[in-house]
Amino acid sequence: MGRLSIENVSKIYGDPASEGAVVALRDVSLDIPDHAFCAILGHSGCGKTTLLNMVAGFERPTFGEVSIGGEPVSRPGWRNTMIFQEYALFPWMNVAENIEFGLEMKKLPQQEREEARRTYVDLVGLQGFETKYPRQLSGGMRQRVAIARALAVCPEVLLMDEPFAALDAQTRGAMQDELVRIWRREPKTVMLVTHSIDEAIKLADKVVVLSRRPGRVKDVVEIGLERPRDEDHADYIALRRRLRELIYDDFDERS
Amino acid sequence: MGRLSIENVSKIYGDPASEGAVVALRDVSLDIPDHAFCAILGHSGCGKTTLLNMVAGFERPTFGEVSIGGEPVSRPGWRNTMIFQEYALFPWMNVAENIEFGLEMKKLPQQEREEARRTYVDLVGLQGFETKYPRQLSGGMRQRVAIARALAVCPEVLLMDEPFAALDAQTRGAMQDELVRIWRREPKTVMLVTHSIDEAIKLADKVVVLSRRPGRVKDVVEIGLERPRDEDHADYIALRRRLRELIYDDFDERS
Amino acid sequence: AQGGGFTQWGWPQPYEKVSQKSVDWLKEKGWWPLTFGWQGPFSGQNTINVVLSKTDMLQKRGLETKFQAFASGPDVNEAVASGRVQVGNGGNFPFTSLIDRGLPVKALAVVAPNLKHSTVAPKDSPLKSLADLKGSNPPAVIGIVTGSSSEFYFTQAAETVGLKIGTDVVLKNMPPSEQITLPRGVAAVAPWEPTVTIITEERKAGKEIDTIFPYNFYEGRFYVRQEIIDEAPDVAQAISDAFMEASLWIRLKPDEAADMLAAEPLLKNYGRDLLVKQVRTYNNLYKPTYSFPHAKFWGEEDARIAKWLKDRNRIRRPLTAEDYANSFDDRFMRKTYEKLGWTIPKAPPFIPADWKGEIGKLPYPPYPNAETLKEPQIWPEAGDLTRAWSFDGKSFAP
Amino acid sequence: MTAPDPARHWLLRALFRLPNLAALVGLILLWEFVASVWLPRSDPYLATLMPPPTQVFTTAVELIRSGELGFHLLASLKREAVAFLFALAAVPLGLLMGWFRPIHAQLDPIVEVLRPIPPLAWIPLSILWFGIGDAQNQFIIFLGMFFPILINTIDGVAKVEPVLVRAARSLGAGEWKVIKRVVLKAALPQIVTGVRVGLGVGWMALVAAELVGASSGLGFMINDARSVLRTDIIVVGMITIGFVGLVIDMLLRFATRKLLPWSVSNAK
Amino acid sequence: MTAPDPARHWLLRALFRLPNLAALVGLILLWEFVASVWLPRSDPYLATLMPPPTQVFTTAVELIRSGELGFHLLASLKREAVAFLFALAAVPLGLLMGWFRPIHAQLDPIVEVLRPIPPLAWIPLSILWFGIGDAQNQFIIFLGMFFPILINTIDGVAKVEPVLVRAARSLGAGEWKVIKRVVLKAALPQIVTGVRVGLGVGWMALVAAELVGASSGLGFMINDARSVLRTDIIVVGMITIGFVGLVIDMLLRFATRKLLPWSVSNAK
Ligand SMILES: Nc1ncnc2c1ncn2[C@@H]1O[C@H](COP(=O)(O)OP(=O)(O)OP(=O)(O)O)[C@@H](O)[C@H]1O
Ligand SMILES: Nc1ncnc2c1ncn2[C@@H]1O[C@H](COP(=O)(O)OP(=O)(O)OP(=O)(O)O)[C@@H](O)[C@H]1O
Ligand SMILES: [Mg+2]
Ligand SMILES: [Mg+2]
Repeated sequence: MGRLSIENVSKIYGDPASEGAVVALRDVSLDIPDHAFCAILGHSGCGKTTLLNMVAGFERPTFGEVSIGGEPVSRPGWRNTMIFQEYALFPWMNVAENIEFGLEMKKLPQQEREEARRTYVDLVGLQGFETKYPRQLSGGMRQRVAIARALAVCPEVLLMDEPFAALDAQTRGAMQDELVRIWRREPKTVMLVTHSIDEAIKLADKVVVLSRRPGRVKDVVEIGLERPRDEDHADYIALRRRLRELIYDDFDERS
Repeated sequence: MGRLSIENVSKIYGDPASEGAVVALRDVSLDIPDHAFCAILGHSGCGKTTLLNMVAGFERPTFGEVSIGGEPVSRPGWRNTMIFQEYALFPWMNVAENIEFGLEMKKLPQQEREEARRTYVDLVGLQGFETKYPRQLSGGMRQRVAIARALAVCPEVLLMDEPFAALDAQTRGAMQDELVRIWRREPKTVMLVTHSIDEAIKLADKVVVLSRRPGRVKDVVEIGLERPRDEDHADYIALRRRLRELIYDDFDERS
Repeated sequence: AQGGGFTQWGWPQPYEKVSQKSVDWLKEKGWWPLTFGWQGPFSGQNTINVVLSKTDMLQKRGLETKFQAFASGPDVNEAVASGRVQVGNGGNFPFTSLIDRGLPVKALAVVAPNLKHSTVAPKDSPLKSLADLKGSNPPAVIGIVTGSSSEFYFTQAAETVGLKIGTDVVLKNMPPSEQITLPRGVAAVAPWEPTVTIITEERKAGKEIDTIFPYNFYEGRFYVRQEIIDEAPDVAQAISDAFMEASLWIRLKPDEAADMLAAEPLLKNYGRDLLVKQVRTYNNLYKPTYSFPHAKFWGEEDARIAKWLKDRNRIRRPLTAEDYANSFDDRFMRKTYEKLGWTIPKAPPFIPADWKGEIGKLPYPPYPNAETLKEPQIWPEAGDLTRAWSFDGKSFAP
Repeated sequence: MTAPDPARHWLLRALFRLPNLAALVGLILLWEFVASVWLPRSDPYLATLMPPPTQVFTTAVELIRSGELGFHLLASLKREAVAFLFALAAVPLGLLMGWFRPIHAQLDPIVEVLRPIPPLAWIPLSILWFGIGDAQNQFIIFLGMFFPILINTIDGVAKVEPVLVRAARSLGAGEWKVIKRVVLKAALPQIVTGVRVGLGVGWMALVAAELVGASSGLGFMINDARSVLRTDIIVVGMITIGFVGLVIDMLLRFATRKLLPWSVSNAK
Repeated sequence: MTAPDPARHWLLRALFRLPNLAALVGLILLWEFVASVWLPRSDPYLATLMPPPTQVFTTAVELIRSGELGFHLLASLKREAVAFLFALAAVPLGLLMGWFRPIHAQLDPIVEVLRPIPPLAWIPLSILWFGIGDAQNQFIIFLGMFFPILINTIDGVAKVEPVLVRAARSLGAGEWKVIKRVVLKAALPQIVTGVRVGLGVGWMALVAAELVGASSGLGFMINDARSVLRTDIIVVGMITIGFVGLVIDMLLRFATRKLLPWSVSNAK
């Protein structure tokens, strides 16, 4: 149902015929099975966000097709929902209202909405914070609200664009553990964009490495490690080295 | 000359006698020899920034004294200059003007100013970008300008508050290497605040770990490793484990 | 109107009511209540409006009315042009714009003829007369309302005295409210009443060095929209009748009239003495026939204004004495006088029988005016009445 | 505000020690001196044009006691209120213009040309359209209010964070829901700013608005006092307008803090 | 602006296809129809108050050809310019008020009370202070300009990023250098915003400013045309004011882009 397949997708910004056209992605194909956790690694500007945006339905591929569970993606919606780096919580809604927003859009009756909200507030451990506004929460707590809000609509595919980049190191670590815990309790097809090799190894089943622009799939590394993963384990260290090489391979520029 | 000594410093925000007083730091003593690179590690809110602000002269200790080269610190100035996480470049000045700002404040003659500017533009590798404005530069390049600007005034102590936190992972790595390279060519007493254990080990001679609020010195770990430091070296891994334990020791809260 | 006798103020009883047909027509037009527009800041010349608004003279004739005060002439003109006001009054200048723009209005009566306009200099000014301004260097600044009767007066006076506008004097636009302040930098201002009195007598800040009388016969006009005359002539007649009745009422009770003025929001800040004096001067000084619309006389005088305006490119077409004359409709006032039993006058009451002057030939020889006339003109005199008429309990025979 | 070290300069230190309204009180004393001592000496006529604060105060007390000031104030407030209700139409219009580019492209040129025209200049046309009386007065005030609200609404919509819109879409919201639940809400703080500016400008248009056909209101009171040189009444009117304007603004700020607790500009 | 999918609604699609000024042209045509066909039917004389665009155009051509419009426009622009030079005093004052808390505490109450008083209400007092003539006219315009510049400067200073000030201090800058090199510069974009608003308000104060003592200027032209019921001239004056106001604003925006290339609000 939540199987995500990306077939020969290319994305060109601007008029393909013109000089200024930017080829963001070229001929990307990926197949992510239902309930798999996939991380996308790549340099800045290689097209990670572009790829995610097409899966989320915000943009359309110039060539090729994205489909979820066999159905082509044509517009944004709850089936392929996205969690943003900036959390994108509605500042004028409290935690409960934020989480219920998607359910309201799905026209769920009041009672079901409240039940679902309670479930997901519990899941992310925000009991007691339901009536707080986003700006009254810490970065990590906001991220949890965003996750709960996205999960509450029961998406088939969950997309995340550098969800933890804005958090400090300790909080980030804690949130990564949290995400794994939640995902194991409620498995979804997940596509997570990150800049951090450690994050990718810690979280994903499958790490897709994109090349510099125009982005192509450089390699797909399967992470066979047991969860929770030990950073000091030899396999972990080996995987890290391998990914680092893949990434820095063509990293010549300094900034 | 650039020996930094912090003697029995405490910082209390608010009226010490009142209920709402916040004890940010308690009885901190540190002695950092001339030209040493010292990193400060600690949880969010433990008083790292407060400590740096007192060394920079932005705030005064409630008790105790901070002195540089034997002279007490009383106000901000070029002797104890600070590099900020947000870069704090002047957006209305181009790269050259930003770097020359401090020299102008020191009333250096035009010619010396230009020479110094050239030296430091070269040092941070920004040749050709002198006439660009900050917003035309990438994050990493901005950070370099900030470093050049600070170094150009020849400070006795260089302070940095999470200088790389706003950069993406790859750029951060590159900038860390860069900083070490620059520091070795132009040694200064450096005090760097970070949330990242890896960053601390990679850069510092000496890592000061602060306890949770009110911040006290929990331990000072000497990093005896050769530079450049290999992340996969056993000693490195051991140091990392040790620091992680020191830090997470009292890390119970989740966010 | 015979047999019913007269009210104490001399109006023949009983009142004549307007027809239902006319009322229906007014209602259909959306002109019910009938709206009167008048310029608030002027006092004496507006007494008739205020008295009409505060007594039931119009109601008794079957008209429901509303009185709307405006701060200045242009406001009234705009309201009349939009049809929001159907009966208006104002000076000859704003009225000229109505004629120029071809708006269908007809004057039924004249109000406040020879309203005083004066050149007022600060009290301690060395100026004694307009002629003293000759050779001023730099040119003396005179505050006037641009495009008003006072500008006309002043330019006429300057020409007569031999002052050159632009070299001897320059004219600066100033509303009356600012002229009162005799601001720094002006040699003199040229306001009209009551501002003249306010400056010279109330505030005692200035002195008159010249007046309008030798240069221009000023008049205000009381007018209605043409449609009323065409479709509901009895309404025009009722308005004309009520106008005269109010004028007589004021003649009888000037102090009560002043009290009514004082109760107007726009006038409440004026001193009572001033109001009484203005009422006496601009309603009670001349014979009540001052209001008769002498189309030819006023037409000729006002044609001078039109020429002056046209020379300054302020109106679009040249207006002739005839155009002005046509803007009067004296049929209603004639009927009003018939009801009263008054003789239709041949000339305005301030023109002496032996007056040697000629319209347009300046300066005009002396004639009775607010300055020279110490006592009200006697009314009625021999020949003024065609029938017996009674006023304030006294009966007069023709 | 990043205030400097207050101990640095003796002048600043002295200023710090001054009670809060010292300058205002000083100004009033100076005015009293000029108006009742200095001016009458140099030119007694001028004194009538600049009444001393004591006289203004006496006049104010009189006007308050007689109920006149209250009457005019109430009349003006009523006009403001009615005009404001109509001016609120700028909000939906601004939403449409901010959100739909083609509507913006069509209407913006019209708005841009109409906007700088002073309310005072609309008087003749407004008499034609609204006749004389309250509607015309209200229209002039309305003009002063409308454009600030419109411009700020458009701007507020333009500045809505795109990521919030995307988030809403990604949670399944349709076009209408996005506008109602996200765009309107996100633009609200700036709409409120527009309302504040608009009420201020509308309040300043009072004097122009009550120039024609009004016989009540603070603007009328000032215009009327002008015609008889009652400068003391004028000053009372000015201060009342100034003061009430200030109070309206403060109330609005307060209401915003209560009603939009989440707004960023309130957080600081 | 996050425009929605344009293909969604036929009305939007239609709007998209319209040429840019269609609405403006439509409005003018409607006006022509109302003024020369519809109004004359209901009352043949109403058109006096609402002249059709064709007549306005003829009048405009006449006024331009005779040089009158140019003369008045120039006079108004000159007044604006002089008033603006004086209003620039708001910049240093705003810097002081924004930077030094005690100065703010002292002066803010005065500013807050004076600010909402309409320029029109100042006419009597200004005549006392400046006599009649250009200085008085300029003062009224000045009042319109001064407060927006002041308020924006104070606000701009208050919003200077503290980290920039700290950076300057940490590089050895003293108080004066911090103000001159950092605070002023950082506040500049908002000061420019204040200047834009101020010029706009000042331009709108024209009609009020030229009510007294002026015998030239667009405001005078409008006031004067009222006294002879020349609504066509009034409309020409209104459109000229609107149009020139628009041009001034555009020039200023353009100049800002050139002169403050680093400004954030320009970056977008
Ligand atoms: N709307 C657009 N128009 C033109 N070019 C674009 C657009 N959006 C993105 N690009 C370009 O496409 C390329 C890929 O951008 P994208 O944002 O997907 O990169 P990314 O991998 O997410 O980078 P980062 O790690 O910095 O977020 C970049 O070169 C970018 O400049
Ligand atoms: N001006 C202030 N007034 C009152 N309390 C303050 C002030 N500045 C900091 N604090 C408090 O002092 C403590 C230390 O703050 P500080 O900013 O130094 O922490 P930090 O270690 O830099 O944290 P982080 O890692 O989040 O930057 C915190 O509890 C903070 O809330
Ligand atoms: Mg991205
Ligand atoms: Mg900190």
